Amino acid sequence: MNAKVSATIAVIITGAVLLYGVADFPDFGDPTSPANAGVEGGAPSASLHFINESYKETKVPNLVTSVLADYRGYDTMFETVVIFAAGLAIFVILRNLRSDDPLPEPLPATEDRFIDGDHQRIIVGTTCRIAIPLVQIFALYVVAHGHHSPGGGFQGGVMLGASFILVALGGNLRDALARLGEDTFMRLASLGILIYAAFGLVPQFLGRNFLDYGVLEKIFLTDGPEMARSHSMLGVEVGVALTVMSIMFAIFANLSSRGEMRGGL
Amino acid sequence: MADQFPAILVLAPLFGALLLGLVGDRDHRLCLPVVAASLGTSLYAAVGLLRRVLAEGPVNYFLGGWEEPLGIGIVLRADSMNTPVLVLVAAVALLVACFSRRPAGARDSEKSPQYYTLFLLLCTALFGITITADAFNLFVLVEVSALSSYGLVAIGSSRRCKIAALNYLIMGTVGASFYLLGTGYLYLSVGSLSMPDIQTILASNEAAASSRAVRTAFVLMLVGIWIKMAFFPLYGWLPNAYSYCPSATSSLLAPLMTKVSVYVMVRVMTGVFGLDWIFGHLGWNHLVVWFAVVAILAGSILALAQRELKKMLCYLIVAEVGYMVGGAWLGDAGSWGLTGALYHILADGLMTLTLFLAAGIFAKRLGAIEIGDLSGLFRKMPLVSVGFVVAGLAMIGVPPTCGFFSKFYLIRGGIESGQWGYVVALLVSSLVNAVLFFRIFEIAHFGKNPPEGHAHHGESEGEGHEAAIARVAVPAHALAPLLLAAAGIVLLGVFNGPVVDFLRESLPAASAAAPAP
Amino acid sequence: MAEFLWKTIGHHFNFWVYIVLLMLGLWATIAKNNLVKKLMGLSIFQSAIILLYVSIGTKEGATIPILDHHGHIPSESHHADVGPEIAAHGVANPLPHVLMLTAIVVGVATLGVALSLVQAIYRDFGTVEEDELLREIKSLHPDG
Amino acid sequence: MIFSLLGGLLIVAGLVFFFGAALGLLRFPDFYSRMHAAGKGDTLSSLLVVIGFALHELHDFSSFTHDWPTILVILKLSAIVVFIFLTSPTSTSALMDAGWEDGVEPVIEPGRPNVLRDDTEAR
Repeated sequence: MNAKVSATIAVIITGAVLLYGVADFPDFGDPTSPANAGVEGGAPSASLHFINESYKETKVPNLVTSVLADYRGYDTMFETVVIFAAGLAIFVILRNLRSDDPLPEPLPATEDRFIDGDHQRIIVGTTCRIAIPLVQIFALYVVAHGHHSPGGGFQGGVMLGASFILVALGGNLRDALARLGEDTFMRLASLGILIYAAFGLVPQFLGRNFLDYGVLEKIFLTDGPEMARSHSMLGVEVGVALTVMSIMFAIFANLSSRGEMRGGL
Repeated sequence: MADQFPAILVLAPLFGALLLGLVGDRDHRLCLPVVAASLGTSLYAAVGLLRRVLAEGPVNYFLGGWEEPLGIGIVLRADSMNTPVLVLVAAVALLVACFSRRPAGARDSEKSPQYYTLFLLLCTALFGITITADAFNLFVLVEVSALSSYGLVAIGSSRRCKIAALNYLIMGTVGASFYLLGTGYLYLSVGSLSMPDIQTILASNEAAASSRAVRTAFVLMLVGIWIKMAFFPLYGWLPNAYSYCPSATSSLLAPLMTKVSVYVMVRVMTGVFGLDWIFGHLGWNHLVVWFAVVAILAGSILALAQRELKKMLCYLIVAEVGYMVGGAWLGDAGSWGLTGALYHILADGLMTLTLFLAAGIFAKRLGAIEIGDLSGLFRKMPLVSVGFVVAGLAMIGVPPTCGFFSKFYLIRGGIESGQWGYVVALLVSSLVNAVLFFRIFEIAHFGKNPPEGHAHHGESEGEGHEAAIARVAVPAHALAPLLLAAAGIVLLGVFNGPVVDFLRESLPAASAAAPAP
Repeated sequence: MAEFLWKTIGHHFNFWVYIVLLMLGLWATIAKNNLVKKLMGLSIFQSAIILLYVSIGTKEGATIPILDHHGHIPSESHHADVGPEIAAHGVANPLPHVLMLTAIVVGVATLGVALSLVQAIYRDFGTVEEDELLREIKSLHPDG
Repeated sequence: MIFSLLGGLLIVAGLVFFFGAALGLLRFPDFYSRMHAAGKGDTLSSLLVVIGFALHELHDFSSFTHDWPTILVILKLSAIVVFIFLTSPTSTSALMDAGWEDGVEPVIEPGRPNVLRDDTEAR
């Protein structure tokens, strides 16, 4: 009871502080609000710059992608690092590397698994078998088409991770780990960020700042730095997708097996 | 090369972490060299940056090459306020890496590649937090540091550390979310995320500066940072999280996390909102100083009540955070309080490092968790005792250690702004520290009945009744960081003049900041 | 009075919604006894902040910030043919969306770590109720 | 016009089923009957709503060549229908099974046999 009273007081104080500020907010949906159009006395609005100039500067029609992967690419790199750190933290918290239990009996091969009227396995297994390839293809489309339509590395990576989770749901975790083992996915997670950081590092060797993709035109042999930026964003998204995919599956595998990484569900 | 120092500083530990993620679990012996090499590179870059700032003034680094207009890209900014903090972070991390050769206890030692990866990610994030000049980027990096520190805390073998880590996680997430919320209110009112840009707007645009949304933004950001730095009423997560985790973790987190958070607060005050705005538009700085007074007194009293050494040190951190918050909010005309707070970040980083390293050695070599277990310490470990005593004296504030000078500047600020409560609290807290540490020194010198079993028998001292107390061998990799940190305490104290002059370069000149109370 | 209410609520109803959500989440985070429910509260709390940011970036009558293949603002938007300065008003502000993508990812990562901690606590103590955990801890040896 | 009307009718029907599903989720006595309401009602109502959208899109349809984007939207919606039809019942079934394996007991009228249990024991 005591906790509830103090929580109520804290929450009411917070709400009052928040409401105090709301009175001076710009109206909802106002296109001339400071966030959307900038204010006097400061630099020109970043938002208007993105809308008006970013296609000329990066040749990417999806403004969210160009801001995410280029203008604020440094943020996005650390966003991927957050995911990586979460994967590592879950590993050190849950993973039991010294389990004393004997290994379970090896399961029969996939064809013989749906035997003796185990309807459940048939229903879920069949649906997963139909869905997994479609999910994976669509995930690749989302990663690759992030320049032109909603999508990008995070969304595609989550879908790829989900496809491996579906393998585990439809069959068992062992099947999924046979396709994407623990060693592999932890390395892929580092590799993804490494790809991202490499796209930032190469410009440094060419005498520019970190993540200045424009100078990569010398490597991609594009006509002009804009297309080099566009191509680099694709590369960066692939790195993000790798990391996100691996860590999503790592989280699922660790949580669903209580850190044992084996057996069915 | 020198142009790239701001990026190298952040990237060296990141690449080290990724390398460990790729190949670390093939061969565990790779870990330590990789950690040392990447942190060494960072230290080199930090010192290089410091020298460059000394020679040319503030350095801006435009990531992605997006210079114009300001605010479309992310900028790293090194000036005389943050380069000393960068050097501190690099040096402390390097010393702790050297200390932590067997990080995670025997039970989980096969996880040491992951431990070191998280360690390096934490260092990356701390460098990034310190050097960034973008309000949102700060949030992302705070989260990187938070997630890696949850992992570092939870790796301990005790059952309690998981609960402590979960508490830490919930409080930390709420704190970071409040910061994010404040950033949202600020972005909504001024339309920018770049710290220098926001400051220009608030200084020139009266409508924005007097908006209630901006005031709310400031309060929200401040509360978020206060949760992160364990300022008095919001300190609940800190003692358990820092005392139940492995000692290598606590000696990394305790000196750095709260201190970097204090730096963030000072940065938000001086570099985003501006002291003129805070002391001119708000006018409740005295209230915060009184909060700090309560924090100092409460932290000291709670520290007195503790029997475990690490817990006692944790409550001392709470009190020290009170010192720094109070100093930053004094608002005296000469900015001496702020100078003292900045200087105290460096001083407290070194002192806390030394004390936690010593506590780690005591726990490992003597099995001493409680203060009472430390009897006969001075004879068992004379060299470790030297470091411990130096740090203890610095906490009390004995010249020529840096603890004396930081208190000197803080008290000067307190007197000039007429905050007598704060001055008294500082003096009382020094007195409490003296009681605490002399109690330990007394047990360490005169105490009898040393705990048995953990002592590695070496040569014994042949002196009457104390002959039974045997010297305990301390390996060089644990001893060297401790003594270096202790030397740092003395050196920082002796050379306080140039350091303070350098720190003051970045502070706004003694303007007509705060009206007298 | 009515005008005042309309000014504070009518034009800002989205902010009121986010504040109510945020208060709910924060209350659950502090007051709930079950650790999983606490985490649910934390999630609601973070989602409320995401709602705030996204509603900052909206513009009346604007479309999603994706241009057509030639870099023009899509023709469906209302202000397409009124010059570049106004045309920008036909596209929602991309920056808050980018920021919230980051915040969502951070939230997911935090939730994953928190759930794994809860699972580890359940493995060690056999309960996820906070009061029972506190009782367990009190009976624990300091080294345990 | 007729498509618009038809689509609207389907959407309203879908909402009615949504309401029923939500009511069942709240009011039914045990896990299995709640899952029944949620699974069946949810699948049907989302199908109805999405098909309603597809029909509504046809309201100003003139020719295949001219209204190609409309056709594209309808194709996408049809794909959504197919996937919901496949996955939603499967997930309900999987959840039910997980509940049974975890030992969640159904609420049964006194005197009636527990058919589920008999079935499992026979296996």
